[in-house]
Amino acid sequence: MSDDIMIFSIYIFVLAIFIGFEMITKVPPLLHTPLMSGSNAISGITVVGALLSTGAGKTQLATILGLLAVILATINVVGGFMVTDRMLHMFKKDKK
Amino acid sequence: MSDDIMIFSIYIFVLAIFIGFEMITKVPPLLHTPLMSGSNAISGITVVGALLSTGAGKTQLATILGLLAVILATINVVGGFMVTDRMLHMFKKDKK
Amino acid sequence: MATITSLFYLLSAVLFILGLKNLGSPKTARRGNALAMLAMLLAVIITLLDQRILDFTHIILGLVVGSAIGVYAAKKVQMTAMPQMVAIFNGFGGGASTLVATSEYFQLSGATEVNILATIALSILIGTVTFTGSFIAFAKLQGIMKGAPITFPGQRAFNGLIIVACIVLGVMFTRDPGNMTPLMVILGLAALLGVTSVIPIGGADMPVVISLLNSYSGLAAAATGFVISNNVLIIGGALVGASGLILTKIMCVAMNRSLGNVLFAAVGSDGGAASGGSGEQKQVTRYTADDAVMMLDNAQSVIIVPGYGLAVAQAQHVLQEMAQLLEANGLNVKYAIHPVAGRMPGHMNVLLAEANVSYEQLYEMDAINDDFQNTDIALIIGANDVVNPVARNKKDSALYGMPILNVDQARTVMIVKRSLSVGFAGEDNPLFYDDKTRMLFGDAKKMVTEIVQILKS
Amino acid sequence: MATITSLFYLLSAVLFILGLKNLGSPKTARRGNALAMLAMLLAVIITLLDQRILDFTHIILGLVVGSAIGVYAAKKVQMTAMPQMVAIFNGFGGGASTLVATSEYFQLSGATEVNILATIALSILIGTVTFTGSFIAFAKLQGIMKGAPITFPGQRAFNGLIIVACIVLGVMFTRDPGNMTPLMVILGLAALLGVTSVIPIGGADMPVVISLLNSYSGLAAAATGFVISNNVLIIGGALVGASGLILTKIMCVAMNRSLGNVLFAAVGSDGGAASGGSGEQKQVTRYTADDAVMMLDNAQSVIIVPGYGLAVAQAQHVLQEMAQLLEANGLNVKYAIHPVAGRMPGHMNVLLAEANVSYEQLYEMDAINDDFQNTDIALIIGANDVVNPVARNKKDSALYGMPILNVDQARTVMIVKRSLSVGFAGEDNPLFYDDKTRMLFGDAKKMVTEIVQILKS
Amino acid sequence: MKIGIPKEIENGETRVAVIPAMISGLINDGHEVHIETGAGETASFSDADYEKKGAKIEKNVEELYQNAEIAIKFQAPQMNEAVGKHEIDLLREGAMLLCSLPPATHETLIPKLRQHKTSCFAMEYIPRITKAQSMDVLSSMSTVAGYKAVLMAANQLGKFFPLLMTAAGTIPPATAFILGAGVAGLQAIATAKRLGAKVEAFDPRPVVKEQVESLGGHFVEMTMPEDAETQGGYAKQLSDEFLQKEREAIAARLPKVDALITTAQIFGKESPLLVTEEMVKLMQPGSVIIDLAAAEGGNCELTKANETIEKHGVTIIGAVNIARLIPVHASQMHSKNITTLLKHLLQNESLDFGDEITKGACITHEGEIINEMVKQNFS
Amino acid sequence: MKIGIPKEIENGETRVAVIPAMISGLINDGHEVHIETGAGETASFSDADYEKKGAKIEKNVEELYQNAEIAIKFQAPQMNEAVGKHEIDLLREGAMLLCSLPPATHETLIPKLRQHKTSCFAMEYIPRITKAQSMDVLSSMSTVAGYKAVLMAANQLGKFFPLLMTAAGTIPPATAFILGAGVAGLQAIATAKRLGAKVEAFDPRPVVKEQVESLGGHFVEMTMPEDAETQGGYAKQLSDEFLQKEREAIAARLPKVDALITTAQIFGKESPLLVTEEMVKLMQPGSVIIDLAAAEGGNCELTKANETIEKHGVTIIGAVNIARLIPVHASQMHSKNITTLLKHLLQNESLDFGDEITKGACITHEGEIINEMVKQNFS
Ligand SMILES: NC(=O)c1ccc[n+]([C@@H]2O[C@H](COP(=O)([O-])OP(=O)(O)OC[C@H]3O[C@@H](n4cnc5c(N)ncnc54)[C@H](OP(=O)(O)O)[C@@H]3O)[C@@H](O)[C@H]2O)c1
Ligand SMILES: NC(=O)c1ccc[n+]([C@@H]2O[C@H](COP(=O)([O-])OP(=O)(O)OC[C@H]3O[C@@H](n4cnc5c(N)ncnc54)[C@H](OP(=O)(O)O)[C@@H]3O)[C@@H](O)[C@H]2O)c1
Ligand SMILES: NC(=O)c1ccc[n+]([C@@H]2O[C@H](COP(=O)([O-])OP(=O)(O)OC[C@H]3O[C@@H](n4cnc5c(N)ncnc54)[C@H](O)[C@@H]3O)[C@@H](O)[C@H]2O)c1
Ligand SMILES: NC(=O)c1ccc[n+]([C@@H]2O[C@H](COP(=O)([O-])OP(=O)(O)OC[C@H]3O[C@@H](n4cnc5c(N)ncnc54)[C@H](O)[C@@H]3O)[C@@H](O)[C@H]2O)c1
Repeated sequence: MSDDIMIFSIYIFVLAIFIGFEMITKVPPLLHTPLMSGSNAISGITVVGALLSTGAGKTQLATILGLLAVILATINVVGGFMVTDRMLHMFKKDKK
Repeated sequence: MSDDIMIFSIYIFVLAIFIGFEMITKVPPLLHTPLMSGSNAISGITVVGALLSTGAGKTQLATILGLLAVILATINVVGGFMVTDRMLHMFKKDKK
Repeated sequence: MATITSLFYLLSAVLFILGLKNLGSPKTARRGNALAMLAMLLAVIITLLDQRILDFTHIILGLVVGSAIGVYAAKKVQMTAMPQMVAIFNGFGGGASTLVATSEYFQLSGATEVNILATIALSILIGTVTFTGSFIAFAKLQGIMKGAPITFPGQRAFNGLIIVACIVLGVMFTRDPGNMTPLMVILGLAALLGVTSVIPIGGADMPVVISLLNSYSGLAAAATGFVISNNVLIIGGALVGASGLILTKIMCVAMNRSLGNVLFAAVGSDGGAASGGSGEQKQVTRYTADDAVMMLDNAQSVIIVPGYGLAVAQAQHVLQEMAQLLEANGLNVKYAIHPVAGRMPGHMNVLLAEANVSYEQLYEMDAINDDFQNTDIALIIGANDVVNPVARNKKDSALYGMPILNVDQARTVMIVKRSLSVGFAGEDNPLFYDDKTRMLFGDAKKMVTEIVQILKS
Repeated sequence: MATITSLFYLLSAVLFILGLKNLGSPKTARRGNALAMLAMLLAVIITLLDQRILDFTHIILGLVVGSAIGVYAAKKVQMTAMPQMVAIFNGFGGGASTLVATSEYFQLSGATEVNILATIALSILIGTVTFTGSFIAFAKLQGIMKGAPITFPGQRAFNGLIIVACIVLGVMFTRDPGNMTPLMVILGLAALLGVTSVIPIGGADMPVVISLLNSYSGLAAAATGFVISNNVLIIGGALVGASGLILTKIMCVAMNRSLGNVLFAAVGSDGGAASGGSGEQKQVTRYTADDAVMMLDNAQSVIIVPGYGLAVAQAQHVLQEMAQLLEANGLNVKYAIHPVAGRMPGHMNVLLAEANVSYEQLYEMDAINDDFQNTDIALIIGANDVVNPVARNKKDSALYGMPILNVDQARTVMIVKRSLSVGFAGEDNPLFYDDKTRMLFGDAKKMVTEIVQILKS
Repeated sequence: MKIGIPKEIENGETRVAVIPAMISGLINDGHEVHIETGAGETASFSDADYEKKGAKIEKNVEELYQNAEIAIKFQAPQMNEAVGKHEIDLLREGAMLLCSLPPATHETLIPKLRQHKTSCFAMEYIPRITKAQSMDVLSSMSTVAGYKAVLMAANQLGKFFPLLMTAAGTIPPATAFILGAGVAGLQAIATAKRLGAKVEAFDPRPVVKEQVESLGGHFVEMTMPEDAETQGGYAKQLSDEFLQKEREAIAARLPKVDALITTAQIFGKESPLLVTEEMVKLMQPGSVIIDLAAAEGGNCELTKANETIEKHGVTIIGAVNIARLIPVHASQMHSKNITTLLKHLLQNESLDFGDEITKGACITHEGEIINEMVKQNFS
Repeated sequence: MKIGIPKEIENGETRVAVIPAMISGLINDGHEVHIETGAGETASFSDADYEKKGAKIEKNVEELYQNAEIAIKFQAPQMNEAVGKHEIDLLREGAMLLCSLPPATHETLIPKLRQHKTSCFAMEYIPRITKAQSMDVLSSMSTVAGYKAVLMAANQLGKFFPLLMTAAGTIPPATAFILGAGVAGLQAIATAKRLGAKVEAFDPRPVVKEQVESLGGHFVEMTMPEDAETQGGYAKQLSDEFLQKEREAIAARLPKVDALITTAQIFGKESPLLVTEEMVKLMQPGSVIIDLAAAEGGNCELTKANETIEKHGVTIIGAVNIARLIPVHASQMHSKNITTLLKHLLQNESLDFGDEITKGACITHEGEIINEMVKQNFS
């Protein structure tokens, strides 16, 4: 990774951090868990890295590790989003 | 400019746009003009480009254009920030 | 070295972000401005240390001349002329972007990527529209040019045509960068576009236009950033571009207009919302609850003048809540009760007692009339006749001879009512159009509730 | 091609941003989750189209297995076990980041820049801490492990030492990337750190810890993004890293704790705020005004039960405002007046009449006691004895034999009072500790005012 | 000038035309104030209180009148049995007299006033325009009467006004029904509301609905065959058709009404009949009617002016001049009204009959009838 | 069982022990209810109302008593002049009697009750515990009295209660001062506040401050030499030293007080003297004192029970039993209280003297004195 790209990546990182800070301002306590769960699912984006590692698998070891990574990350993503959805569903239950 | 850098620049641009959208949410009308003026001064950041153009001046024409650019941008920056400050001062006047 | 420079630019960008954020709220606005200044200073210093800069003479010349003019203008301008000053500064910013892009064009060497060329064209286009557009806005506000909309048939089609032409020319330019004619034509057309798109907009709508042009000048700076591959320009420009757009929208909402309506409807005239009398246009200053809170925040004393509208709106409870909050903020709060406020003797007393306003805070007219002159704000809630100055001097008025509350002696008068319509006696009230009066249009309960909410947050 | 890919990744990143934004507000949360899912899908699809991927077997295997487990777990988990489920998912995310970084390490070829190496080490460090830390949190919440804080002398120093060691090892690693020992030691130490930093934290504080670990897993993903130079990872990770931190702070504030206090004080025990009776710890559910509004938003009917505390707080006016807002939102609002609420016969009537509550909304005990069972929320404001169930069955109680309002038959009971202290009769109230009761601690006027504010915004 | 303030001689009158606090103002304006001994007694103002403010106490009423260039009274002049002379006859020739002069008294008094060339200004004839509000004694006394009527009703009723939910059962709120929402009616609405009653009201003037609601009262709607509001705040004699409809609408509410307060008056005319005997029977035993229009015939068929009667289980109070039951403040308000009028009259060297107020309030001057309305009625 | 409800014979009594609405409840519980003709008249309840609910009208009071296993009365038994016999003598031997039995009557009545083996339950001896609140007739009547006292004061005062800022000047609010903030005092505070007066109050029990303020009243602080609250809601006879200090503090406020309402009572004892004649002189002429403690000697030195006197320009109303001025609702509350007690007493086969309420309320049973306090006082 060239220095240039590194620098750009840092820019992007910093800007994204700012956005992350701004997005969440006032959250009612009942939403704390769903929000945590949803953003946790987002952090499963590491699945992209896992896919690349596995797919490009230059060594057996790397591929195995990648496979494991894909499994873990997928659980995180799929489970995370689903659980979040379930929780959010719950809040609507009383409105008939 | 390489494609890579172009892409990165676009990322940065998009993220910055997001931040710009998020920063301003509810502004009391009295602040409209100062805010406009302050952000206008920020747009004078083009002075950086002007400085580089002038200083690196490879041709006479470029240098002259650059000089003009420096002058205009500096007016924008200096005048803009000062005017904003004056306006903001005004709001505090009653508090003795 | 380049890495370090980049990181400092990043710091500058971060400061810009923080500055802008702080600028948006009354409490932190001044700090925001300071942060933005610091960011700018940092960016300039880093740039000056750039090894690509060979010659400092022009730079110093430019900085000195620019600063001198900027300082002079900023000091001289009158408070009331602020909007046009912002317009002209904004024009200079746009102009600078155009100049940098042009200068960069002349410094191009050898084969250049399409994207550089495209951004040069874009930068010139946007920068120039900003430049001429801002000057028209300035001219209209300053009275150099007629404030009323100037329209001609096919104006919008014409503007559309210019944009199409610019795109075509831009493509031509990227194909053959050596030929500078298309670029120069773009510049010319952009200059024209700036003019033709602003002249149909009325003087009263100018602030919105300036805000929009401000957003443009940010985008021009960002485009310039692409040209010279400088992230702080991209970020700073994008910030202004986006926040300017939001601000424009906010301003439109505050005027109860849509942006499309402002840009294309050609309805803006000289005044704000005007109405009332026969023929002649009188001007009122409209305030929102936010503005009112800002004024109250900076005041030390307020006298509340309730009238029949308070009773109709049944706003007594929330009014009392507001008064309590203001007192908690250190304001001196009194109620001035006019002897015939309302529709029966003691009407206001019944209401305010119900809301548990302490008797000690109520003052009859004679006891408080001399206090208005030392009071920051007279806050009139649903009263009209009892503060109508025609009672003092308009002999043929039904109110003539009735003593009124001297609210007009307070430093600022704020009036909450739903419209400019008359009170019981059916007399127009010139106080509404007074320079120191701000109208808070709306149902008294809703408006006071809004104020309470803002005071609490 | 790479450009197109990048732009799609950018789109994905934008969707993540929008998703996260929407997740933060009750009204849009579900849409937010959907947007985030879409973003993830997009990112995965783009990645699968990447030409660097040569072999799809493992990928498909992994996706299928992972999805199956994820779906199963998500469907099976009980609502009450949500926090631990999130913890375990989070751990997996962190684990994945570690694995990717390790895998990338093994795929390194030739001389590699320091920054790649450094981010590999960082990714492994953060990912592994998240992994083991999340599992401890899971174990504590699931009851596999004792919820109470586990401490040993020098714990904090020990943790500090681990971090220092990791930094040293990291530097060693970048100097000699061929030698994988330092990396493996980092991995081991990180695993230990995850354990030792979570065990001293009590079960009740676990949600905060999970939120913090969630923020970490975001940073781990971002670090991985640096490793493989992938912007969507950087952006997604950074978003989660930052928003997770903010959420953690918000959660601490809601618990009236500082983050430092949560992490290091080792005070968390099993219950929430508990008090009352002699010896035995009883648990109450605390609610904030925000929670209350969310419940009210989803309710159809509410019965308001005022008591002496309403009179002390003089909250009648704002209570009436709240009731009006709720009615405007379509709720069915009634007041239940207990015959001896307050301190004199008719005390509540005087108050509510003053606040202009219509007589039609007031119900005496006998007329309303059967309605509670069909009511979503019983909202008790400063009452205590008149809803105390000991009156029904505790023979030696001073209240025994007094008829009470059947608030406990409502679906949810919300009680506004300042503390768990007793009312006039001096009897503890078991209703406070009931499963369906939520306590809104605070002065009645302040609390209801807060609710009103939120209802309005 | 010399002002004389005699003691009110009307039977049951408790008020005094001018209270001690207002004397200083008169003296500052250059007047000399003489007041009959004991004039303020029934309103809790002693001779000493007046003397402290600079008034001279006069024991002899004949001398008081003889010396007075201006006489200020509350009630219309009448026979002074103690000295055996009519008050107008006690006046100096050409003196100025400020007092009440209700239409019913005109026939006997105006000839006397003309004869004595009295410049008589009657409080109830001050035009009810905005700038004259501070002289409007009708508003003042209506304010007192509206408040007092509710107190009387509440005091008379064998029930609570407010709703009370107690351990000894729930006491339902009383329903107060106010007919006519002028000054007195609005004050009654406000007072009844304060005491916690359910308040309903009706008035033929449509603008009044908003006013009633601004006080928390419920406005009873009825279909009206005609617009009932006229210039200047007076309601005109309404058509029989209208009154019939109105009575029907009222009758529909009466079974639920505990306290009925009627204030419907039409200046100078007999009050409209709003509640017939049949309608009274509809009310619950123990209910109360306060008829503030009693002096002009009453709004209720059974009303006897100045009497409290019980019929069909309903107590009917023919409330005449009940402002005198709050003598302190009724006198205070009257003083303010009448001294403001005096000040207005004397603001120029001589009386200015071009002025709307002066002309309107003046009944007789130098033997002529000045007020247009009175002049018309009288000829 | 057979219940008999005689007409109250006490002079001026307007209330009835049980109102028609409560009859059905008694009948549902298996009782037979006989009521003397005209018993409800003064409270606006007719014989027909009672008959509609299932009661039997009894013309002959002697028969009514003779048939009644349970007699329910409002007031304590007394000589029935019409039939020339004492009410206790009219009772059947061993009958149950529910009524009021204030301490002052004990000396004459208890021997008679013992002699007739009457099971007498006295309303004022029901322990004032939480679960007995619905039988607490002291609270009920205090509620009525507190409300009524303010109406009487407002009606008597020659001034407005509320503040009014009008074109005819500003009417300052009246100041009401309430001494003793028990049930009656609190109700008086609430009512005076509703009417718009400035309200001040004092009570030696420190918890009362918050209660006064919860009604918008201003609590007057005074330094107190001792804690004045005792078990069960009664204030004990306070020391002379305390009363002296209290009187000084009260005297300091009196010049500004328009309406003074005193409610300070100590159960079974003479009321504390809070306002001496000297202190009355400090009040403005025209002010009013309503002394709710009049029956037990009064809180004011000048109070004459059941009389309205004027002294030093101040009107002093010795208000005894003024709840009878709101007969409808006072009777309603009493009915609820007394029938709840009856139900409680009869809940088991036989009277359960282990029960706190039954034991406390019972004065005599089978010739013995049951209530401990009475027993002690009596021996
Ligand atoms: N006090 C008495 O005894 C008495 C008796 C009879 C007549 N009057 C007369 O009544 C007048 C009293 O003067 P005033 O200043 O109190 O009242 P006013 O002159 O009648 O003015 C009241 C104003 O309140 C506004 N309003 C009505 N409803 C409102 C609402 N819901 N929210 C906000 N504003 C509302 C109206 O303007 P918008 O429609 O624009 O909102 C109106 O102009 C005097 O002319 C007096 O002579 C008094
Ligand atoms: N009505 C009557 O005639 C009468 C007369 C005498 C006695 N009583 C007795 O009084 C009691 C009445 O019951 P109740 O439920 O109305 O009252 P309660 O049992 O006395 O409870 C009132 C509660 O209000 C809370 N509170 C006080 N100030 C507050 C404030 N500013 N904000 C929020 N909460 C506040 C207190 O809890 P925190 O301290 O935790 O906030 C207290 O527990 C009964 O026991 C009844 O027997 C009634
Ligand atoms: N301009 C001013 O400053 C000013 C001053 C005083 C009064 N006023 C106006 O004059 C109005 C009336 O004054 P007032 O109180 O002396 O009136 P009033 O005493 O003459 O009459 C009382 C009320 O009776 C009503 N009434 C007449 N016929 C009725 C019927 N058949 N049924 C029911 N009600 C009937 C009238 O509409 C009036 O509201 C006031 O409400 C006020 O608005 C104006
Ligand atoms: N537990 C219950 O449910 C229940 C029921 C009824 C009453 N109570 C309590 O009992 C209290 C008293 O009841 P009550 O109204 O019948 O009392 P009361 O009529 O016996 O006395 C009236 C008031 O006079 C006060 N007082 C005594 N000496 C005084 C003095 N020197 N100066 C001024 N005030 C003096 C007393 O403190 C009391 O508040 C009530 O306020 C209530 O709190 C409780």
